[in-house]
Amino acid sequence: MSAFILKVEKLCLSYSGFMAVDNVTFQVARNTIHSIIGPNGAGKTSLFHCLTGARRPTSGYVEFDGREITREPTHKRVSAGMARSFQITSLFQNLTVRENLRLASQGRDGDGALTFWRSAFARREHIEVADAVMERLGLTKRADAAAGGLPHGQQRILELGMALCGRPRLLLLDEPTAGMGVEDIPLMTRLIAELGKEYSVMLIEHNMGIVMSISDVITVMSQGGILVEGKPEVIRADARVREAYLGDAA
Amino acid sequence: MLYAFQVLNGLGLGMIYFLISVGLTIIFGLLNFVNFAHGAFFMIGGYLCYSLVGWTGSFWLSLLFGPLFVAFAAWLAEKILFHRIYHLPHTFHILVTVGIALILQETTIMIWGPVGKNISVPEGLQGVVTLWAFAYPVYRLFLISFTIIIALALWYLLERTRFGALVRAGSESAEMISLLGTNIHRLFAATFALGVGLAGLAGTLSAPVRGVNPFMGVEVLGIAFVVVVIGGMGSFTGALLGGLLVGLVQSLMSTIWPEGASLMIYGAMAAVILLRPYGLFGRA
Amino acid sequence: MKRREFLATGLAATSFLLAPALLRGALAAERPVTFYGVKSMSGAFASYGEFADKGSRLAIEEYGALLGAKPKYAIIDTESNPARAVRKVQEAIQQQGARFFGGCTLSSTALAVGKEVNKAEGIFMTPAGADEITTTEFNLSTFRWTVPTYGAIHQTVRPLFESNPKAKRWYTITPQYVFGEALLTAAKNLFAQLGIEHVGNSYHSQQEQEYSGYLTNAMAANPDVLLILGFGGNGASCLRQAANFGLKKKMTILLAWTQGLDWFQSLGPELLEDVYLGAQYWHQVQTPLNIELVKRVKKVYGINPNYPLAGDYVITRIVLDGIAKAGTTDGRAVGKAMEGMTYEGPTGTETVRAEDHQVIKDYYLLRGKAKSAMKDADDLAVLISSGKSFPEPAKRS
Amino acid sequence: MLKDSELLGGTTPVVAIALVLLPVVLPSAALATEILIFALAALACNLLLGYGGLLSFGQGIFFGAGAYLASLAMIHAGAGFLTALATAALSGTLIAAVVGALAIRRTGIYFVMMTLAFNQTAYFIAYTLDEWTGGENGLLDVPRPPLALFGATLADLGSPMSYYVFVAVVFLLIFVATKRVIASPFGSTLIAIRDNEARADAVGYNTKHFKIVAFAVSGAITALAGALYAMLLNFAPLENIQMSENIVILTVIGGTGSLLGSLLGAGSWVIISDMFAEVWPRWLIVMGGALILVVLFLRGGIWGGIESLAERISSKKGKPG
Repeated sequence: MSAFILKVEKLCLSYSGFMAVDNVTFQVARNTIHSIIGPNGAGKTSLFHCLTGARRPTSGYVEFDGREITREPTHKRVSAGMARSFQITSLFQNLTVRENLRLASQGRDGDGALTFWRSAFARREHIEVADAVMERLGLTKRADAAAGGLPHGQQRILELGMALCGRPRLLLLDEPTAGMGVEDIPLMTRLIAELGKEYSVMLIEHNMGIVMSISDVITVMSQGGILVEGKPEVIRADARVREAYLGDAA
Repeated sequence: MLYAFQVLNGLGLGMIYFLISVGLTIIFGLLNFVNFAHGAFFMIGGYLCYSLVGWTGSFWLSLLFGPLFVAFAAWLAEKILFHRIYHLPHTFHILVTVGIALILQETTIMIWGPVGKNISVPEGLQGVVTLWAFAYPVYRLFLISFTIIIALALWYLLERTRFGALVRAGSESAEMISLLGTNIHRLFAATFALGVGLAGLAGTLSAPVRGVNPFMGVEVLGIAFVVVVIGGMGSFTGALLGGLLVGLVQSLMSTIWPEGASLMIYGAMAAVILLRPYGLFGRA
Repeated sequence: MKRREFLATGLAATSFLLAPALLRGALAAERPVTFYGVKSMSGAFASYGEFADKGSRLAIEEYGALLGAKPKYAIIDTESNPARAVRKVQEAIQQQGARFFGGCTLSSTALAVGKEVNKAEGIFMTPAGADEITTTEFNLSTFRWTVPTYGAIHQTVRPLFESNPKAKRWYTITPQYVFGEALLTAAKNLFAQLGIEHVGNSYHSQQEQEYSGYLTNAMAANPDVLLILGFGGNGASCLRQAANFGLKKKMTILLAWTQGLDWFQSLGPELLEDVYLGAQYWHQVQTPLNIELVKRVKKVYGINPNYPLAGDYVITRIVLDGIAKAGTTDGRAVGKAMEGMTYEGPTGTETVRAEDHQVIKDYYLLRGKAKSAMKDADDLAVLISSGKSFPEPAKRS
Repeated sequence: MLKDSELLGGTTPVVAIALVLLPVVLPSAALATEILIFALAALACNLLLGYGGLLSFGQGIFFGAGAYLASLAMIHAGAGFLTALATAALSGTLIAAVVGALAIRRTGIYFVMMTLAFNQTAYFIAYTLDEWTGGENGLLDVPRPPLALFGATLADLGSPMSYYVFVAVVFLLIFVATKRVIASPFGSTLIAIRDNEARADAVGYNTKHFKIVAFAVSGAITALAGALYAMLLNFAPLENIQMSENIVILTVIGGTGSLLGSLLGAGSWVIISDMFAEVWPRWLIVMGGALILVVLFLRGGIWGGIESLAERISSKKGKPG
């Protein structure tokens, strides 16, 4: 077994000539938190889309857990053990918190969930997973509330919970704290840090405080390509990063 | 020779189809509104033409006032009813406009009777132009030229005026619309009136070719949707090319395989959707 | 709810509702004769139903006592949809014990309603176009007033050709469905018999609105006569566009099957001038009953009778006459009484042929008049010829 | 969310009572039967629209196919009652799966237009194959054989009331079965897809497969309704295929996302149209107006209206004084 859960080689994605992702190569090590940062328009989200399967890369190679997945559709990546959260909260708004999590857990069954002659509750394990995740995220009290009715911070946490329900080996988190109130951020940070011990996490994040405090490795992107990669303290000290990113953030 | 003439005829027919469909595509483009009453407004245009010709004796006056009246009615309906339902899913647009179409159809029967009416080709445009062994009606030539003028005027309106810039901006992104502020309601109402007015205009212009009857709206709606979907919902150029394509297919098919003419039109639509997800010129 | 409770309630309700159904049947026989007009009052054939309803209503109103009571009239709206029509007819039969029906514009509706009425051993008379009614789908209950496609072709193509034997090249435009095919087959057979050269045919679908392509085909074949076999909206659009394309000047145009006056009114003299038109009925025909009918209709409705009105008027009358003759409301007995009945109808003396329940009556060839020659707004055509042509009755199976 | 125990509870007894009452309060069993058949078609449409978010204007294809194929099986192959129904359901499943698989390659209005294109194509095919379908004249002399199983006759369905009872039983069975489908892993996922397709994809579902199965199940039920209709009328008209728009209207008026709503929608539409058609030839104006009013004031359909009314009443009761 390779030490890396995810390998990306020479990945490119162009939108009618514009190189949104330009020749990107990096690896994510198992059981680490690997963050990707960069200024707006650096290509983080496009890269993320290529990894989740939402976009097909123009060229390049993606390997997940020793298997090439460059052109696999999203749902197959999920059954292989990849899970994602969305930058803009994407929940089943009209369904309850428990149902959101149960569905996320059931997603691992893939086409097994096409069963239409049995009750959805015949498979206890999905409910158990959902309940366990709810407990862990502190959402148990809101189990029967509609997801769309939760306060924003809880929605972000539920978003993360849905990714967890897939029992993934790699969690792809797209700005998990986006739009979160200041008071909710520490909880989220702690959660991600904990998750980093059990899973491999790839994090795209704007909030430098979080990135610097919990990341094992940071990759800085700029104009579609990789500017520099290293441990947080290396990144903090890098002049190019300061210029390209931290400079304007400060 | 027969085929050459069928191609010419098809192009002429295509222009008529463009005229029938362009209003539908404009409304969908800006308002993301699916108007199943489009055919009914077309029919009203035709009937107004019939009555106005009867009262004034002039086709030209009816050509001016008929569509204006339809546009005004549409503007009113937008203010009262349609603006309330833009934000709803398409299913509800369809339901409301099917309701409107039924009401218009039945009201037409009450006013004008269930039997269709004929509208004479206006003086001066009667007769035919002979080409080889074939004849082509002068009125259809007029219709085609008039449609070209309308198409150019619309192009100018949409591409070169502030109104057009707003409509295009609105069609491209919903966020842009919100940046436009308070004018948005007037813009929507104006666009709706424009699109429906064009349906009325098409109805008026087609009346001497097709006559009018209370049930013509359904067939017109079918053709209009095929044209607009082939061209790409919301695309002006698409409606033009879609119209021409449907006209050509229909005209050529009437020589090659007449029984299948209507099938081929829908076949063409399905094929275009499968090959090009958003029609020939549509955007995602 | 417990399952047992549910079953009990269900059973109770079922027995409860069976009682009124039995009562309904018992009461039916006591009422005066009710005639059910099955008319397309709404939907795509509304233009027909409105007049047909007027016709039936008039016939009922002027009818005296029938089996000791004045007959009644009830309307069933087919919604121009055969399925709904059949269901409503079933309902009338089950609920009101209805037995006597008349109407149906659409062939499909007429065929299916005829079957339904036959099951109840009632009587159904129709002016529908489908030849199957008196041939392959013949049944004891169904009667048909309309001249079949065979007669329509013979009474139009033949006189037109005989008056102008030089017009040897004929082109046909045919709606592609059962009825259009029947007209076309009849025309082809007659062409062969008369030595007419059939220079081509264009089929079109029944929903067609745009005929320029077919007319172009016709122009290319350069015929002497253009025979348009579509009727209703098909025929109107085809004729209008043929006139637009200048075909009236180039060739003689014949529409073998038209709906008559109301349809002519919708087209106007400009289009109809010099066009030959086949018709089942024409209000100017001078037969004793028709003169009377025109007067009555003018008085009651203020219009001249047209084909749907006259047709449904006469079918209503014949059925009532049949009941009177049979002296009973037993459908089979009434049917027997109607078979072979000869009466004065709007087209002259008409006979109900016993073998296939086809009424033997005149069919007309008319020619559109110029506006200047019209004496009144409805004087749209001149009668060219009339006569009876019928195929031999099909053997009853 | 439905639990197992609710299959026979919740709305099921309400439906059972309605089925018993329908022929009592309505003038004829034929009318009641027609309502149930349309309600079945609406229920199947609801599965797609209300639970899957798929607006299909192709339901008439399945309805028409069910009517034709059941009839042909009986006329030409001498099939019995249940065999004919099974033929219809099976062919409906297959046709709907194919139509669905092609149509769901697009979304939004383009999806709707695909279903419309298929509907027109089906109409054309039925119209052209007149040797089999009777074309414009419709397929006549459709029999209604007795209900038999392995050669043993269980019931003669000749009388309107006995046929109604059979259709009512079928309706109840399908109603309960559809409830199960909705509460199954498949159904819950379908609802999730309607709610947020990108999310459903992201948690691992191949959403296309779910939509195709939704079409197949919907097609089976719709075709069954078509077959029952043909046997009710002893007739399978071409117009069946043009039912699509009507089926959608019934569904939305009744209330999308509620199976009981489909029965309410079909019932009220058929009864109201019958009543008005009797007194006013321009009754379609009333129906047109009703459509507009439903969208403006009763977006959840009749069922939605009843629900919110019930909520209001219970919340009033809850308040003191």
